[in-house]
Amino acid sequence: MSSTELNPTHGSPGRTLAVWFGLCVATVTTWRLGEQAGGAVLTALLLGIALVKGRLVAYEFMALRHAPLLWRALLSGWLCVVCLLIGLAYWKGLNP
Amino acid sequence: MSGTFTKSMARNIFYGGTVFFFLLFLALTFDSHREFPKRDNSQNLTPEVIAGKKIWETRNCIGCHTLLGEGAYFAPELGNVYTRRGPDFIKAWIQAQPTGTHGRRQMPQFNLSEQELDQLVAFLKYASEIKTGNWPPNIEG
Amino acid sequence: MHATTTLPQRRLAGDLAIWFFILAELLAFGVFFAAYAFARARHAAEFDVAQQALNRDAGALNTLLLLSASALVVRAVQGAQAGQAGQGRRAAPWLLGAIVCGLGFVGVKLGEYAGAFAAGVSLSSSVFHMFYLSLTFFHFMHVLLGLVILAVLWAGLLAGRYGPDNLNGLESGAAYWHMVDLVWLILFPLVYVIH
Amino acid sequence: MQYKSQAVAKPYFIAAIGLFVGQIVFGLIMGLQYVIGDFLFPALPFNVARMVHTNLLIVWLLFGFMGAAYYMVPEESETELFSPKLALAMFWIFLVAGALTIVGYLFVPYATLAQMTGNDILATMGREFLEQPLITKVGIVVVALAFLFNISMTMLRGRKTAISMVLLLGLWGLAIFFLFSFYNPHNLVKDKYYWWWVVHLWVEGVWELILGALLAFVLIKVTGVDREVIEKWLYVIITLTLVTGIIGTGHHYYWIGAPEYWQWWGSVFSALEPIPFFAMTVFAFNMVNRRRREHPNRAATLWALGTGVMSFLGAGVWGFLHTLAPVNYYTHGSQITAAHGHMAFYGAYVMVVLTIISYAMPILRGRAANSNKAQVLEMWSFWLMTIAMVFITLFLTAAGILQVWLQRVSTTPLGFMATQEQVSLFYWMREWAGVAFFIGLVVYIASFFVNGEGEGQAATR
Repeated sequence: MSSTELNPTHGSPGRTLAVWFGLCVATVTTWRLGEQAGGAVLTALLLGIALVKGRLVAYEFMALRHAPLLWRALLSGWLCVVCLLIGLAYWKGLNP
Repeated sequence: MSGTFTKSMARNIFYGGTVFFFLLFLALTFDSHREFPKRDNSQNLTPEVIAGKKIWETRNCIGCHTLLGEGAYFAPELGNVYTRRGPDFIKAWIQAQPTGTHGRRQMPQFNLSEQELDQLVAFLKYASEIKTGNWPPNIEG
Repeated sequence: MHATTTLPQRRLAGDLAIWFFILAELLAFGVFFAAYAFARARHAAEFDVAQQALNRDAGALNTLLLLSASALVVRAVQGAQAGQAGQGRRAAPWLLGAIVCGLGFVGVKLGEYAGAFAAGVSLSSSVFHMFYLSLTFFHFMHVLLGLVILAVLWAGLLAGRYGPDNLNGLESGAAYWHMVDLVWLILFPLVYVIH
Repeated sequence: MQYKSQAVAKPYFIAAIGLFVGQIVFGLIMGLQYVIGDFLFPALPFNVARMVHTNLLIVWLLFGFMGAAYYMVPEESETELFSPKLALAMFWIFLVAGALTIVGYLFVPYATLAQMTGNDILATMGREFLEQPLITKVGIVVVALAFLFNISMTMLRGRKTAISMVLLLGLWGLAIFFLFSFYNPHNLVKDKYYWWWVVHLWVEGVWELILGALLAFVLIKVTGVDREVIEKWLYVIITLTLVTGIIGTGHHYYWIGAPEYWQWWGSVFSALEPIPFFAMTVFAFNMVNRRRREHPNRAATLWALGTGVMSFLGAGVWGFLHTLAPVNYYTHGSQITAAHGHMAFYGAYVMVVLTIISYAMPILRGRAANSNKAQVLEMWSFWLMTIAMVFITLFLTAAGILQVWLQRVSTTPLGFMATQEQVSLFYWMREWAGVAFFIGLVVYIASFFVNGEGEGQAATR
């Protein structure tokens, strides 16, 4: 199976497996971190993990890695703005 | 922008998206119906109030006034007029119209009977007790 | 196939129309997420208490289910792209796997809802619960729609409709499903975890 | 004109313009009553004038939509209309019924009218925009059904294009949601909740499908851009419209006794409602820039572009200004609402009907386009009416901001009437802008009587 040559858009099964595994590890991490008491550092960490996970799904699963710049920017931009807004709101919650 | 862009896909998304969001709207409407009794003051929907609503409608009050903020913006908000003015003032006011003051906005004389006036006031009282999320911001409406 | 591994042609996988739809959905979710976050900032203590009552394990399990479904969808697309024209049906089992994972998500979520409703939680019980139910239910409906789409694609694969020369429908449906996954990846930490 | 039966559109368009004049006359009267309160009282109380003003608007837009459908559907379906006779019969029935209703409003006390027309059997009257007597409402349903039957049969017989499908869907939706006007529960909250299923789901739902279809049709004709291209963008835009607009109904549920979560749902989705309007503007300009031909009817192109811009401003921007619940808490039911209503209706629906009239009327009168002179006059009317409407909106917005400040935000709030006196300067300015609008309308009508022929061919070159 030389699907790498055949499938430039959707990557190889091996790569998909690796991405899936990484996402699962990140999810378990998020889940375990939820047991900790809250706080600015933890919130930033959790948002960071969500950002990385989101980017992985967008680039690898949605195949944006091979998409035109505009669409990569749109999706990355959405992720960044959403995470930034959430972070801002939580920071505001800490310092009312 | 590169990529495929087909009419059939755009059409399917239009129909699918419309059905999807309409179903969501129906689901929220269903939930609203379950919540209405807690907010809509329907326990006070007496025959008098119902008759008052009909008087409200058949005199086209909404053509000048607002009720809970909806209607024309020519005359004061009446959703909270019961709390603002009280029943006696409302009745006296309606009976005294039109004022005939030169240049002032005029309200027609509807020749309502004493009973009809009471019904209308009952309706306005009922409306004032609906839970509106604390709208209007103050008593002036 | 002109594309090579060294210099693949830049291409958006799926129909431009579905991408506009995805963008609109992402905007709606994004605004809702921000609304949640800013509402929480005003009622932080109340949110934290209510959040503790959520089943975080179920949320994590559902994340894993959605991620697995997404990976399986990717495998199905890869299979259809690699197969000879009309031989996409060999990729069908992957999609079936994704559907099973999606149904698992629905099952877990329904269990969560049953518990919440039994405890008397409703959209009007508190600001937090309004957001919890609104966001998860809005997403839940997307999962259901996504499952319908996956089922249609699965039938299409079985009928041999998709192959390297005809991927548009499959890729579009797949992109929609991944969007549902992507949104959950923000929703889960936001509503279940961060406090 | 490719099909003979398209000619039935002509009386519809003429009636639409005639009723439009009536609407504006009553608008001017009301504007004056805002500042000279007893003007024409008691002969014409404000509530009667307003009822005539808004009902005429709805009816003439419906005439415009129907005329547009009778013009477009045969051409799109590539077949004659199923029954031109039925179309003409419905025209006269609708016109006479509409005129009688207006006469009833003007010369019979409303309560008496209600009694005369069966309001005691089924009380539906006296609710904003739905003031029509029961028999008129039934008549509207009958006319709508006959019209939809005629149009649907025509489509079934011929080619089914995306544009005509979207148009038909919009028209069917219009008829179906109108049925909620017959539902008037005693419970005021439910009354208001479903009242919006007519009003909101019309103007921010199914009417926008009609708007999109009309605009797409005219754009295909005047730009020569591929139908395929225009139709798929049409689908994308109306998808965005309904995705945001259906749940966007929630922005009317904030303060009428509905559950409070509507403040969130309504705010989130209606915050996105400007997007489809923006897309429509971009779409219209894009198609005109990519045009493959120079259509001799430049006035129609101007109206089409104007629709894009003004609907975005009126419905999109002015809607967004007060759609978020925390803002709406203060602006609800103030002159801000009136400002938005005026520009949104003009920008979206008035202008799109004038677009299709501008495109179709010369053809119905036997020429591709009007003479240069007539077109110049028409374009003058475009600018006069549009700029006047911008000023009406700006003055009402100023009045609204001041009203909200004095009456609702201030720590020592003024009463309603005291506030009205404080803002009367803006009402005067609005009235003068209204006069300018009326002059624009007169110029518009004059453009139909300027020697339209003769130079018609010259303009093609």
